[in-house]
Parts: sequence; C-alpha cells; structure tokens
Amino acid sequence: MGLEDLYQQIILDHYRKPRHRGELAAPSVEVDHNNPVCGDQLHLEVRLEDGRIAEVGHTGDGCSISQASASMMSEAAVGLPVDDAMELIEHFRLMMHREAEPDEDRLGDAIALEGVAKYPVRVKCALLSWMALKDALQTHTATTER
Amino acid sequence: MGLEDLYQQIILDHYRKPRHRGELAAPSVEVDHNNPVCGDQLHLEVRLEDGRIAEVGHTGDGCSISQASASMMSEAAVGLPVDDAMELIEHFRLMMHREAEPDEDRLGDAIALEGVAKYPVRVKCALLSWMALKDALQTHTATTER
Amino acid sequence: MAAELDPRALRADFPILEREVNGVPLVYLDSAATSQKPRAVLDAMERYYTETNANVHRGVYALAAEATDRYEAGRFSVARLVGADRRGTVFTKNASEAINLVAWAWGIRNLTAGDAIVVTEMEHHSNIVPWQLVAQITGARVLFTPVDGDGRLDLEWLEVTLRTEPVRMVGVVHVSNVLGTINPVAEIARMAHTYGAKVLVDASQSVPHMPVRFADTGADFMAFTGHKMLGPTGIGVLVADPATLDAMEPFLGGGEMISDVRVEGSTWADLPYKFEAGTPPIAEAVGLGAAADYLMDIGMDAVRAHERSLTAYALGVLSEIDGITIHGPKDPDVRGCPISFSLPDLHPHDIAQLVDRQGVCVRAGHHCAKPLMRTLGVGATARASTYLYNTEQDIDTLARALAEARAFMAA
Amino acid sequence: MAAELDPRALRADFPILEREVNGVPLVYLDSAATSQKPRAVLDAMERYYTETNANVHRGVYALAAEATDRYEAGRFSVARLVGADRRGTVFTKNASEAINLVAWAWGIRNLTAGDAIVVTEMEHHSNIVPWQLVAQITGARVLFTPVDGDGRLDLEWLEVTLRTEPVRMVGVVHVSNVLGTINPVAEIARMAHTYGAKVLVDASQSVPHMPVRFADTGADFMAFTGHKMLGPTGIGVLVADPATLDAMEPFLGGGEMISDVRVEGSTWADLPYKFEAGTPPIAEAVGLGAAADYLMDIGMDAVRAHERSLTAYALGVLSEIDGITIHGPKDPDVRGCPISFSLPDLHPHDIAQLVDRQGVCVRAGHHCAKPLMRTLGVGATARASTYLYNTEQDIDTLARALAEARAFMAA
Ligand SMILES: Cc1ncc(COP(=O)(O)O)c(C=O)c1O
Ligand SMILES: Cc1ncc(COP(=O)(O)O)c(C=O)c1O
Repeated sequence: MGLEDLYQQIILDHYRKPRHRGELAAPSVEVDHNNPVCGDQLHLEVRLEDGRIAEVGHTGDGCSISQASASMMSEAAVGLPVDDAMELIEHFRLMMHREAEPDEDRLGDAIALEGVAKYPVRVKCALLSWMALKDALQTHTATTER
Repeated sequence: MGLEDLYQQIILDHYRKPRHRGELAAPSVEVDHNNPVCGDQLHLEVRLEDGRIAEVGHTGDGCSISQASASMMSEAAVGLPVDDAMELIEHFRLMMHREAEPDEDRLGDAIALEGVAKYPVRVKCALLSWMALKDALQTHTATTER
Repeated sequence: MAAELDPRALRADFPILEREVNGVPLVYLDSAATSQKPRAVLDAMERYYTETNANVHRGVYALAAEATDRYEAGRFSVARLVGADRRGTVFTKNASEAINLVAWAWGIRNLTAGDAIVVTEMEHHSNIVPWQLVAQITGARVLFTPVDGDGRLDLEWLEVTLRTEPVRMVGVVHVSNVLGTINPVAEIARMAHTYGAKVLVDASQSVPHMPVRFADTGADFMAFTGHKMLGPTGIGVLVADPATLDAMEPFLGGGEMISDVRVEGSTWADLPYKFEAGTPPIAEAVGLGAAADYLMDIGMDAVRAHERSLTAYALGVLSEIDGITIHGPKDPDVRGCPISFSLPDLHPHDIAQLVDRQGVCVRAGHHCAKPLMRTLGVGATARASTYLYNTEQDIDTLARALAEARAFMAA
Repeated sequence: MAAELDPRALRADFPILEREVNGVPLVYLDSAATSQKPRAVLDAMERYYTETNANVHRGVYALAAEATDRYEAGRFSVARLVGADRRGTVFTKNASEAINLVAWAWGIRNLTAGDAIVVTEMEHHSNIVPWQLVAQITGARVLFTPVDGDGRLDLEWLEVTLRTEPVRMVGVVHVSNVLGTINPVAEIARMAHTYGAKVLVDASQSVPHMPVRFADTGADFMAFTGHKMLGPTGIGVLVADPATLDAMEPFLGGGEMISDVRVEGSTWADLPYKFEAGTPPIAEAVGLGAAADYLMDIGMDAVRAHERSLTAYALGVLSEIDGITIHGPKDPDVRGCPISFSLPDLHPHDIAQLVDRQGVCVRAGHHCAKPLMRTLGVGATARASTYLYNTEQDIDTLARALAEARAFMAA
C-alpha cells in the first residue's frame, strides 16, 4: 500500500488551499470539535436557510488529512438540504470504516479520502469535520424545535 | 539431589515415633503456631525450672518434616538453660538458610534436617517447632520479668 | 458433534512435556495451578517480538499499526471463545486483577456501611480478599455461602440471605479449583438479580476446560486468567456487558485509558480502553489469542468430553486407594477436573514431594482456599488436575507413585 | 571507567532490527514508547516456558521450585540494577499499575479532604490520572508544578506550595518522555521531605537509560516499566523501602499476597508478596531479569555515555532544519534522549506517516502528556527517541526523511 493513496494530489491540494476556510458573518450554529488523541482542533460554523446549508466556514489546526477533509466536506455540504447532508455524513462514515461503496456523485472530491480507511489511526482525522457538521446540524435542529 | 537426603531414616523414625509428644501436666508456658502456607499446626508446651527447660510437650498436625522436627527439637532442648536454647534455635535457623555449619554436638538428631535446606518450600516446615520454642521462651521471660 | 481429541497427538505441541524430571518423564498433573503452553502460543509471542514489537494505539508508523492489529486480534479471539463483546473484553494482568477491578472501581463507589457482599466458602482467595479490603474501607460486610458435605453450595442459605440482607454483590466461582464442583451460576445469577444484587463469576477454572458463553452464565462480570488456558503469564480477562462498564468509573489511571487529561480533571477513553491503563500486556494478548484459537480449533466440547472421561477414570482409580478421601462431587458430570484428596498416613506435602520422584507434579497445600480448608476440616490437601494433554496413563503413573510413596514412608 | 558501547555490535542481538519496512531497513526511533528486545530476553522466556513452567511459590515438586527460583532470580537482577532491597522490589504489570498501587493503597487511606497532591505539568498521564481518581474519592486536590520555557520545573513554585499548602505527596517524573529534561529529583525529595510530604519518582524513562540508584533519588517510591528497558510487556516495578511498604495496607487482594484468609478477615504475606496478588508475571520477570543482566553487562555508564553523545549529535543535526522547534533543554548533559520537535509546515501526524516510508519510526501525538502539550501551546509533537542500538546513521536517515517529507508535501 503506497502512501500515494493517503496523500493524493487532490488531498494535498485541499490541504494547501482549503476551501470555505474562515468564519461566517452570520452563522446559524457553531461547534468546536477536537480529536483528543492527536490534538487536531476544528471550529465549524454553518449558516442554514430554508432547511438547506447555505454557508460553511471552518478554522483550526490539524494534520493534512483533517484539514483537507474539512475543506472537502464543506464543498460537498454547501447547498444540501439538512436531511441529505445527514445521509451524506453517514455515507462518509461508512466509507471510512469500509462498510459502504463510495458514491462519487455525492462525495465529490471527498471520495479521495477513501484511502485513509487503510490507516486506522488516521480515520479519526478524516472524520473530525464530518462529525462536527453532524453535531452542528443536530444542535441547530434541537434548538429551533424547542 | 536424592529424596533420601530429605527423608533420612532418622527423620522418618522421629516422624513415626515422635519423642515428647503430648501435653504436660504443669506447663510454664504454651504457644500455638501454624504454618499458614501449608496448614501445619503445632501446640507447644514448655515447663521451665531454675532457668532451664525441664520438659517439652508438643501436639498438632503436619507433614513428616514438621513432625520429626518437633520431636528432634524437643530432644535437643530439654535440659538446656534458656540462653543456650535461644542460641541453639538461632543456630538451627542459620543451618536451614545454609548460613552456618551445623554443629552435631548441639543439634543431636536434628542435624539430619540439614538436607531440608535444599527444599525451600519445606524449610518453613522444619522451622515451625523451633520458632514456636523461641516464642514460648520469650513469652515466658516477658511474663515473669513483668 | 465435536470431534474427539487425541491427547497423545496434542502432546507433541507442548515442548515441556518432552522434558524429564529426576530422570523420568514429566507427568504434569497441576494444570489447575497453571497450564503448559503449546508451540503455537510461544511462536506467536516470539513472532510478535521479532517482527512487529511497538507500542500499541496511536502509533502512526506501520510497525505500530501492525502491533495494534495483532493486539486487537488477540482480544477478538478471546472474546469469541466466550461469546463476549470485544468492547466488554478487558485485558488485566490476571484473574485476581480482574476481580479487584470490580471490587475497587464498582465497590468503592457503590457500597455503603451495612451492605452485604456474598461470596462462598469455596472461593479462591482472589474472590474473597478484594471484597474484604473494599468492605474494610466502605463498612460493608462479606458473607460466605456454606458448602455442604458433597461439596455443593447451600442455595437455600443464599436465597434466605438475599431475601433478608442488603446484598449488593454475589461472587461465585464457576468451577472450584479444589473440589471440582461446577456451580449452577445461571441459577445463582437469576436469584441474585431478583433481589437486585450484581453477580461476578470467577471462571478461572471453567473457561479453560469447557464451553462457556458469557451470556449463559447470567453474570454481570466474569473473570478468568490466561496462564491456566494455555496462554502466557501476565494476562487475565474481565468480561462484562459494555453498558455495565460504561456506567462505571475507571479503576487504574494512566496512559491509554483517557480521552482527555486536563489540570481540572480527565475524561475517559471508549471501552475497553477505559479500563486498560498503561501499556497493556501486548505480547501476552497475542499469545492468549493464539491459545484461544488453539482451543477453538480443537473445540471446547471435545476438551470437556476428554476431561470428563479422564476425570471419571481418575475418580475410579483413586477411589480404590485404601483409606483415601476424595473431596468434592464424585459424579464426573457435575465436576471439572481438579481432584483433591487426603490419605490418612501421608501428609499432602509428603505426597507431593514423594511422587515428584516419579516425575509426577501434583500440588499440596490450601490451594488459595483457606476458608474451604476449614470447612473440610483439613489443613491442606493434595490435588491432581488434568488438561487436554493428559492421558489415562498419567493417572496410572500417579496411582503407582502414590503406592510407592506409601511404601517408602511405611518401610 | 566504563567500557565504550558499540551499537553496531549490539544491533546483532536484536532480531527485529534486521527487518525491513516498506522495502527499506527499519530505523527504530521510538524507544521512549517501547524498546526492542534482545535475543537474551526472548530466549530466557522461551526457556522458562519450555523447561520449567509451573506456578511459583508453595509448589513442592521440582518444576515449581525451579520456576520459583527463576522468578526470584529475575527480581534479584532488577533490584540489583537500581540498588534496591529485594523485599522492596514489587512486580506490577507496568509503571502505571505501580503508581496506581501507591495512589490507591496509600492515598485512599491517608488523604483527606483539602490535602494537596503535587505533580508536574510535564508528568505522563500515568502520574496524573491515578491521583485525580483518588483525589475525587478523598476530596484531595491535585496541583501542577509549572514548567518554564526551557522545559525545567519551577522549583520556587514548588517550595512556596510546600510551605503554604498541606501537601502530602509529590509525584515527579525523573526524565520527561517529551522534553527529555532530567529533573533534580534528589533536591525535590529533600524539599518535599522537609515539609513532610512523600515523594514518588516516575523513573520509566531514566532506569532504562542511565545509572539510577534508588537511594540516590531520595524518593519514597520509584516506578518503572519493563518494556522500555529491553524487557517484555506485562511487567513493571515499584521500588520502595521495605519499612514504607510494611506500613501500608495491600492494594490488590488475592492469592499469593496473604498469610491467612479467614471469614473474619485476612492477614498479609511478607514483602514483597503482600503487594503481588494473584499469579505474577512469571515469564515476564524472568525476561526482565535477563534484560537487567544484559544492561548491567554493558554497564549503565556506557549506555548513558552513548546516548548522551547520540543526543548531542541529534540535537545538532535537527537544529539545522529550517524552522524547526525543538522542545526541552538543548544541553545534552541535562537531558535524556527523547527529542520532541515541531515543524511549521508539517503536522506531526504527517511527519510520522511520511518518514515511515523511509522505514523511520517516530511517534506523533501528545505522548500521554496533554497538560504539557497545553503548556507548550501545541496539539501534538513529533518525537524521536534513541536507545543503545541506535547510531548516528539513524539520525542522518531521520534528517533525510524529514527533508523528503517536506519536499513531498510542498511539491
Ligand atoms: C514517563 C513515563 N511514565 C510512565 C509511563 C507509563 O508506562 P507504562 O505504559 O508501561 O505503564 C511512560 C510510558 O508510557 C512514561 O514515558
Ligand atoms: C478459581 C480460581 N480463581 C482465581 C484464580 C486466580 O488466578 P490468577 O492467579 O491468575 O489471578 C485461580 C488460580 O489461581 C483460581 O483457581
């Protein structure tokens, strides 16, 4: 298994030029997640409009995989209805545990992270931003329903 | 190393026909000792007269080594002044830890127990009655001095 | 239907059995104290150390990932052997630590003055002393279920005690290491649960020798030990439902078992790691996994069938010895393989010493069960115990050695 | 004057070092996590299992006596290595358990609400979390001695705290597994004792690498671990003065550690057995004894001299890397061999992953020292750590691999 799987050009590209990096002017919800095992930290902001993800912004520190993943996640998520986003998160999680065939149409560039599944210690890095998004969406739903 | 060392005829003889076995009519002091590791139990009674060991009686249960040792100890101790008995006990203890050349004149038949030193788990069996005697003598001294 | 087990073929897997003692072949009849190890177990550990030794978890490099894989594969095999969830399969250093884990982590925080902990008179010290220590600190009391003349637990006493005392925990040995008794743990667990008590089953003598499914025991906790089941020293196992463990605070603190450590306090790792502080017994887990695989390959049904028949044979041979007292049940269907016995004219220590001359290893002493020794009214017993590598010939050698020992002492 | 050590000759003793990773030779630079094992250690354990495996203590037969002898010989070697009394040399499962033993057995009974336990910001979690757990139960507080910018302890803070707080215990790491700092433990022990506090020294990273005499540390308790000093997993050591241990109640209860067990309560075995509940790590003690013998044959002065010079070399080579931050002291005389570093453009995880391609094993993460990571203001570091089998060439390979990793990520 070559490292090229893990560090594909597209991943390095997202790492070097992260999309949707930064803070939002008017986030609907924000969450902080970190991976206590490796010290990766992520601050995620989401703006929702009419049940859709209108905007995503992320800041923080982490390894190439966690940074690239946050960038790819943001790209894939923006524009999705909340329900679809939740489904996509679950699909990504299953892919990282090698329990689902990845669906490129939905994942976009994030399909490149498939190779991370072979490196169990790095899976948490890849999942960090996706789990943060899940938490953000659930938090938002819970707050607005109340 | 042959088992014959451990089970010399003289030891078996003391085991089968223990000397000084039984209780005394008028003990000066009595103690109970047991070896919790193997369940050996010993009740020891001593009668002292003019600073000498006048009589010894032992009862209890145990393996051949502990029984024979009690018999041999009794033989060696009867008639000794307390101080000499204490010295003899220490001499026996050192012999069991291979730290002294055994002195047959003082030990009598108990010199046959020298071979037990090669069997560390059995050393406690051989020492049981000697440690009981030490305790009995010290208890008696402590009580009468008070 | 389980294939039959051929002990003569299996013996070739155990290097030590080729050894001689005092010029005669080794006849090892002390597997209840510790078992011998097959080549497969020794080789698995040797391979671990020479191929992938690295500290587990969190290492990014390939060696560390391989080490972690092998460690977790060991856990997987052990969990499979007893039908446990791998999240509820915690590695400890031995069965004693597994029981202490429950006594301290659960007991210190859940027991209060006046509470009762019930154990049995036939428990191994490892399922008595931890409770006494924790009772001393919390003010709880330790009560002992009596054992009857046939070596069986007095379940009526237990029922009454559960009904009338604030019993919070019942600790019971699955198979007695002295009497061989197989206790009705599922029935005991049902009784205990009716009265809201938790149940810890000490399976140290059952898991190595018979099919044991954790769920079938009905227990909340089950402890066993690696070295008695063909595995290495230095490893034991605590099995529990993950939900039970989730509800508990950790026991030992240190590396591996944390999620985050802050000056203000710490949070815990997921199961089973929450209970595995410090560098775990990695090579030992690999070895124990290999032992579990070896046992599963043979089949625990076949192991039990072999030992049941060997125990029946041994009971027959030994009971013909003049004056012998065999402690515990006489029916091989309700007992495991430890056979304790007494002879009127030979102290257990002398028995063990004298049969050793014939290469026969049996244990003499209290077998870490002093309360039971008092119930039996003896200071010590001699104990012969078999495993899958023993044959009827080994029993015959023991019987012959006992006869010679007798003759020697009488001569 | 110690003979010099030739790492190239020693490497032949370590089978794993012949292994390749990803098609290139293994360059193992993670000995602070766990060391590799020489043939002598593996063979001692193999011989134990194939020649004399039996449960120790109390077995009358020859095999059990031999097993006991080898187990106790292991203890003797370990005690000799650190100048300890064998009665005060207790085998545990790892360093973490050794520290927990003190925290629980001593702490639960001696700490009361408001008492202070002082540790340091550079402690390994194993010397933090046990105290937090026991503090939680007793109402004591855990205070952290600050670490300054050069990776040294703030002894003034410690002095003030000892003077103004009811400090009962000071826990301090001898050599930091992250910074490499060698702490002045004897001075700290003197300070602590002046104010009536006990001292526990975590010697996990010192005993393997330099001469350590227990008496010279001034500590009441000293903990270290087998797997970092050429020994097997599954064994650690607690050293203390026998008088200190005599005054303590036991920790884990079970077989081996009792003198008598009665329904009404139990009494304890002599030292060190009082603290060794259950079947001990027998083969592991044999292996660790062989490791101690191996180290003493080479001489700990020679080990330290080799590692001091290798550390000096590594500090020189690494400090030339553009933008690197090396954490901890820069003077090789006051530090052990773990070297933690950060690069501005490469996350530690990426470093460890990328240099692994060159066969280089370094660790990335918090190294079980999260409070220290917060002090350093980093989430994680990369850490290279050497041992007696490493050479300057290994350091060169690391430097080359780091340069290539950089180039790869920048490409
Ligand atoms: C300084 C220090 N203390 C304690 C430990 C814990 O040792 P173990 O994991 O063997 O319990 C380690 C190693 O991980 C260490 O580096
Ligand atoms: C029934 C029983 N429980 C517990 C133990 C303790 O096992 P360990 O010594 O491995 O902790 C033993 C064996 O000694 C045993 O036979």
